[in-house]
Amino acid sequence: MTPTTSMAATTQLAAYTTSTGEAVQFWVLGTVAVIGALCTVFMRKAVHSALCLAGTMIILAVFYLANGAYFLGVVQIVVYTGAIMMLFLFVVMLVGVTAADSLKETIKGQRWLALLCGLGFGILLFAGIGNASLTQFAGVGRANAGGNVEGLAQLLFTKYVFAFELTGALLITASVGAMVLTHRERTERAKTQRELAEQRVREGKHLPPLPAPGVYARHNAVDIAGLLPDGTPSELTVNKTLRDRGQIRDVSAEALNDLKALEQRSAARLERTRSGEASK
Amino acid sequence: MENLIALLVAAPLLGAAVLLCGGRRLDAVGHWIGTVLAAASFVIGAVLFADMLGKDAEAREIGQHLFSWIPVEGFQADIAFQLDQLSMTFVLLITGVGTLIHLYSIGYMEHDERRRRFFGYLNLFLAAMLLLVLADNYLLLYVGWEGVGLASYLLIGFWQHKPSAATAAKKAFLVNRVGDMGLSIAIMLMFTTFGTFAFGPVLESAGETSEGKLTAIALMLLLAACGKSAQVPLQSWLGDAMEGPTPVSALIHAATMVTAGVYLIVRSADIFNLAPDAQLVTTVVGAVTLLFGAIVGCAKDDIKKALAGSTMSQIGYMVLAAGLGPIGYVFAIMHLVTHGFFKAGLFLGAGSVMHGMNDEVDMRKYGGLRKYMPVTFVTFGLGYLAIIGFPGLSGFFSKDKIIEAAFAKGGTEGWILGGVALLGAAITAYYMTRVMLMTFFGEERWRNRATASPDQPDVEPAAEHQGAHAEPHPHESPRSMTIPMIVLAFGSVFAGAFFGVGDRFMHWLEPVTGHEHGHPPVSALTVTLSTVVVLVLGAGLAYLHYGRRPVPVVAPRGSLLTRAARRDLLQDDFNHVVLVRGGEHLTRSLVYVDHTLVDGVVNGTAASVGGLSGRLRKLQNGYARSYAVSMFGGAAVLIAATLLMRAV
Amino acid sequence: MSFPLLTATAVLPALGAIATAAVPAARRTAAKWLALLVSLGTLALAVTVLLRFDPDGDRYQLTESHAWIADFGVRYELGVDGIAVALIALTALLIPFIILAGWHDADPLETGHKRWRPTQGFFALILAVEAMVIISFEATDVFLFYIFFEAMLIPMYFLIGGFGDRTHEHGEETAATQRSYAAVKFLLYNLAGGLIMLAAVIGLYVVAGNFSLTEIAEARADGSLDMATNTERWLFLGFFFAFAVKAPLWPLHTWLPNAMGEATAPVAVLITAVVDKVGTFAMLRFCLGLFPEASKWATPAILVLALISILYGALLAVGQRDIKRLVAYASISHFGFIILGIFAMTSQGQSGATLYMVNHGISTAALMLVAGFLISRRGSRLIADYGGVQKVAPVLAGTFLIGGLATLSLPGLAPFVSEFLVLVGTFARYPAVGIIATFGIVLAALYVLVLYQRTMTGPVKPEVAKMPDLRVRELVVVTPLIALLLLLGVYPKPVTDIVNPAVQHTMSDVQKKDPQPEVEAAK
Amino acid sequence: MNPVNYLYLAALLFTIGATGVLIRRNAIVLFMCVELMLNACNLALVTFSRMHGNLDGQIIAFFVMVVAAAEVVVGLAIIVSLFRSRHSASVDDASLMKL
Repeated sequence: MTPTTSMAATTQLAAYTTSTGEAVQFWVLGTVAVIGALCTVFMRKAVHSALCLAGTMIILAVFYLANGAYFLGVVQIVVYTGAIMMLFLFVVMLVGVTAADSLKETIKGQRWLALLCGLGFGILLFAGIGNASLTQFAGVGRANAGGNVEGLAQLLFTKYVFAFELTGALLITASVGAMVLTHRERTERAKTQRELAEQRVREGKHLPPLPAPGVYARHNAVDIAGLLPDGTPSELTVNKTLRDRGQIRDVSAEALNDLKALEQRSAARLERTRSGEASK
Repeated sequence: MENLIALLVAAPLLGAAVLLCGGRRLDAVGHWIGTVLAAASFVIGAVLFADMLGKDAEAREIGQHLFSWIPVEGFQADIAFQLDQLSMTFVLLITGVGTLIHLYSIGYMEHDERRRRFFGYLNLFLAAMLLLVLADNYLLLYVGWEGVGLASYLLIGFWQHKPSAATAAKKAFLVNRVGDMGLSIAIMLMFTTFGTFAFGPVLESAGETSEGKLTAIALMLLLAACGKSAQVPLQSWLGDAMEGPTPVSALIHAATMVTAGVYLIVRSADIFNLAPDAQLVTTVVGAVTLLFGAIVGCAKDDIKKALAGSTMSQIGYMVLAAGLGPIGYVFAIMHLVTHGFFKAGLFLGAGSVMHGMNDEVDMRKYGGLRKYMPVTFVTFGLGYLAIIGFPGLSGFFSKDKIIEAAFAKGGTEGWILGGVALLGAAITAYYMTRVMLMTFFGEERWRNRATASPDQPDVEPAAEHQGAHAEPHPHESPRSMTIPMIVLAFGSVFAGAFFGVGDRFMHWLEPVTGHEHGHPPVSALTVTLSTVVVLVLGAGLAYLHYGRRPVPVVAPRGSLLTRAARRDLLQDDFNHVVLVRGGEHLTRSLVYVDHTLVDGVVNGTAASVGGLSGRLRKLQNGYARSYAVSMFGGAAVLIAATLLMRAV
Repeated sequence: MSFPLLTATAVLPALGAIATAAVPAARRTAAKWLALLVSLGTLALAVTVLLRFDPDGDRYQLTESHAWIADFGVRYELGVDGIAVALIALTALLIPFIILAGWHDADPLETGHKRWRPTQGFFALILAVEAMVIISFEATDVFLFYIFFEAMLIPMYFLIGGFGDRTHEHGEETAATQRSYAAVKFLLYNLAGGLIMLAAVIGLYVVAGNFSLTEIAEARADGSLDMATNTERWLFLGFFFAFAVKAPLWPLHTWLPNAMGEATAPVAVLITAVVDKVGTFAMLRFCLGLFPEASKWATPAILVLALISILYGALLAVGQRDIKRLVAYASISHFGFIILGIFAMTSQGQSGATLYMVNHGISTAALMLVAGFLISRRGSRLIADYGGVQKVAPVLAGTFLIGGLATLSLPGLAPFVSEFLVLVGTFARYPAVGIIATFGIVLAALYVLVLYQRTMTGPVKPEVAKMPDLRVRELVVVTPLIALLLLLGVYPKPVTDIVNPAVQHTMSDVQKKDPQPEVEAAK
Repeated sequence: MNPVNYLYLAALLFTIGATGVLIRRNAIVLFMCVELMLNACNLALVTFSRMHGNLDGQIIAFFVMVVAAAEVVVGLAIIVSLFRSRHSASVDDASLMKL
């Protein structure tokens, strides 16, 4: 939006009630935000939750802007939906996109307690806000007079400078901590191929290398277990990560069905040719 | 002169300290140190006595204040001595007899490897006893009182390897403690009544308080006296006390310590005089014990126990006399002194006999010893005559006076008491004659038999050197033993006459105790004559029983009374059943209560707490989410609370 | 400001404890000597306190006062009156003997499976206890007192739970379990008392606004601070409960027999002769000093409890089969006497009680330490395992007997003076109570003589036939104690002179006058 | 419209997020819900700043974001290592805290 309109918006915001435009915006986007939040909670797959959350955040960013917090609005979009949600998605990929955890509750009574608490909490909050005498709205117009970013900077580097520095330190520490947590120290050097072979011999199982995935040209995807001679699938042929995620597609039965269908078709064709000869 | 009084106590105390701390290096000379110091104490006593005789009757009381003992607000106890005629009498008796018995013990304990300690204990006893009679206030007297108790405990249990001795010692101390309780309560009463417990102030201002209080004090003092002087009902320890070496029996349980009760009563005369009820009780106690002891004495076959019974009954005489008030005090003390002589002599004689008979104490296994140990026989015989009150000997004078005084009490009680005293005289004559005959006359029942009798498994170490299990060879004791016996025999013959003729003793003691002549309903002569008659009767009866017919070596079953008397008239059985058994049950049940109830409550609490926490632990299921629920709920509650706050 | 003598007296052992603990494990003996020297130094300081103290001077002397926690008016306030001086002297006197008596108690076990016995720790803990006891005798600030009153439990806990007798009739494992049971019991009992007291301390602060004993007492005296009757009573009960557990008073006593039974003899002495004295001392200084009215209100009940303690403890002592537990129950009986004297509210009673604390410390030390030597020789605490000891070890038996006679308060020995004072003081105000208490002396004779007879006399048991007599070290421990018992028995004036004025102050705290004799006898 | 509605919205979102935290087992989703709660707070803060007419509220919100970022970084790292060790992202599997 252009500076002029923004200035106009600020002047408006100083008012006691808001413009109808903002009202409309609030009701529409607010609804969406709530729905997004609910989806975040109730989607079975983490990816979906993440996407819904991202949506909610973007809406919140808009609300920030509407409340005259331009800087925060931008930061919300850039940092949250940009950086943090991406981080989430990375992890989700790592842990498994399709890995859907069942919503079936294991702890006895947990869900009811949770809903009860949530309900009560919400009601209480609403009651609290209702009780609070929040008639007076100064509006951030005067505060933003020198520009919102400048105003924030003003405070940030004077009043809150220590807190600011501390958060900086916090961030550094956090990132270092994250590295420490995720970094795995390789204690011994990587085994050479010879050593691996000798180990296999010593262990005595899988003397040959693990079987390659896929037995039919149609199914050579990494997530399809190869079939053993008797037609049973061998999970060994699937990448370990996929196995851990439980993302294995079993096609053994499918293959047999294809075979059966093929035979039927050939049998039918023979039938037709035979009948054709007979009609001659 | 005053400063010598402390030395009187200090000498034997020093001896005790040296001998007990000195260690084995003193074993060689220990007994001499003890004897010399005892003698030194006697000499000092004699010097003081001479000095006292030099003054006129009223000025004879002297005192010495050493230092303030327990100075506390409103409570003043001093270490201070008072020496008047009464104390002096005791000092001479104690140190005199004491020295003799030290001398005797040198021979008697010759073969005991712990002789040094024995003399240490003897000196300790002397010191405590002197402290008792020299103290100028009741609290210090209490110290001496318990001190002699300790000494007698140590000496009774001297042969501690004999369980019987250890038990007897413990019993003596405990029974005495009961008496001591009386003494301490009496002292407390004095403190609350008079604000002090020094003899002077208390006795002077005795008249200013109510008779009830005085009676209470007097009865408490009497209780103490009963404990120390083995009067009914606290007499049971004296018989067992004979477990101690014989010199101990002679010194402590015949001559000196057991008479402390009499001293206490006479010393507190002013209180008793104002408490007639207490006096009556005292006389009754005396009379009862007098008969009790005499009866017990008749039945015992153990020579020392027989003598113990007689001691009991003689002290009964003294207490009776003391209970009679001013008409009796002097005679109580006089009998006490004479009794000190002849009873000590008798015990030493008995000891000498045992010494010669491999420590056999059963008179039924004696007999005809007079020609084997003549000196013992003569001295013992003189003591015998003295104690039965043979006219002219010391026992005669003192006992006769007491009987007179008893009659002089007047009224029916006068008659009763007098009668009891006479009866006692008769019984005394009976059992003493019995002892005499069984021991020194009749056929020699100790021939052709070993002495180690089953009821006396372990014999005194003093005898171990001579073949304890062979037939005994009765022999006269060494000179160190006979000399004291001879001296005491002299005392028991002449002391009475010396005191009695011209009422010398009475005039000597009067300033302290006061004296008034009683007026017996019958003439003194009648009393005397009847006394002589009853003693002849008693002695004659005994001669019929034990002189004419032979004495069986094994005691016959005897009549009910005899059997009861052998068992100290069932007093011990009573104690055993009521006190010992009851006490055991009480303590055992209390231990149980302490363990189950008192402790159980505590442990129960602990257990319940443990169980509760065990249940609560299940809330900690380890699921982060359920913790989160509680957090969330908590937050909700907080909000509710704040809202309510604002609402209110 | 002059040299802080009181602080020094408390700090020296504390530093000594640290130093002792720091001695390397190899230099065991060095640690022992260090601890001994420190305790002797403390004794020297305590004697200096004794000399610098002027009995007829102010009530609290050698005072030190520094702001500590200004917000709550907590001050570091020290000061001693006669009673405190006497008890400090007692503590400083006993500790060297305790250390010397326990010289080998913490050596590594050469028998059985090796259990690590931190010798240094043992002696360091003893010194730590000494420091805390001394400072709680000195503290005139309630909060300061409370802290050390509680902190004392920590080293005591380890002393009880960590170091038992070398040999135990039931073997090492049972011994360990019983020890830890006793230690935990001790800790829980005293913690419970302490927590209730903490509540009372806070309540006191809420009411009075500061913790200074002197200030509160003055404020109460001049009426500027008046508590509601109920408040005062509750606070009093809070304080008294803690002290009654420590003392210990029936029915809060059951921790003592376990603790004394399982701990080594020196530690048992430390418990009963030193640490428990803090309880009775605190009754005098805090209960009577801060809540005089409530004290008077509670007196009847407390007297009854004290009576029960006297007779009950004595009777149970008779019933014991274990030497140490017997001494423990005897101590319970004696603490009954002390409390009786304190709450009789007479000069004689309270002087007697204070004197009793000192004498009981010495006599119990003598008896218990000799008992410990005896036990260490035979390796059993059961009375039945002994017999005829006096034949083989006469000196041991003799000292044991003297200790026993002191315990039954034989005249001529120190405890008699105090016991009689207590009895007289009680009798003067409550004759019935006095008479009942007198039965205690008979029972005392009973349990002491029974113990002596069963252990020392009679035929010699084969197990004790080879028993050696007291060694030099043991004689060095016992002889001075016995000498002291005799000395104080004949000439207690030095102690009474110090104690009397302080007692008069306490009497004025509770505004009680001695009952006057009905007849003013001619002095 | 009264801007207070923003606060109601924030409260609603916060509650939803909290409930999510309680219901979901997947650590990642859990985290997302936490983020949702934080955002709700931010919204409230921004509204407050508008209410009071100064920027302090926004500053706080800013700090919240920073802290949230840090928290997410660490938290996700934890999740990853957790997944490595137990091949599952369920918080219930990490229940060794019991007893």
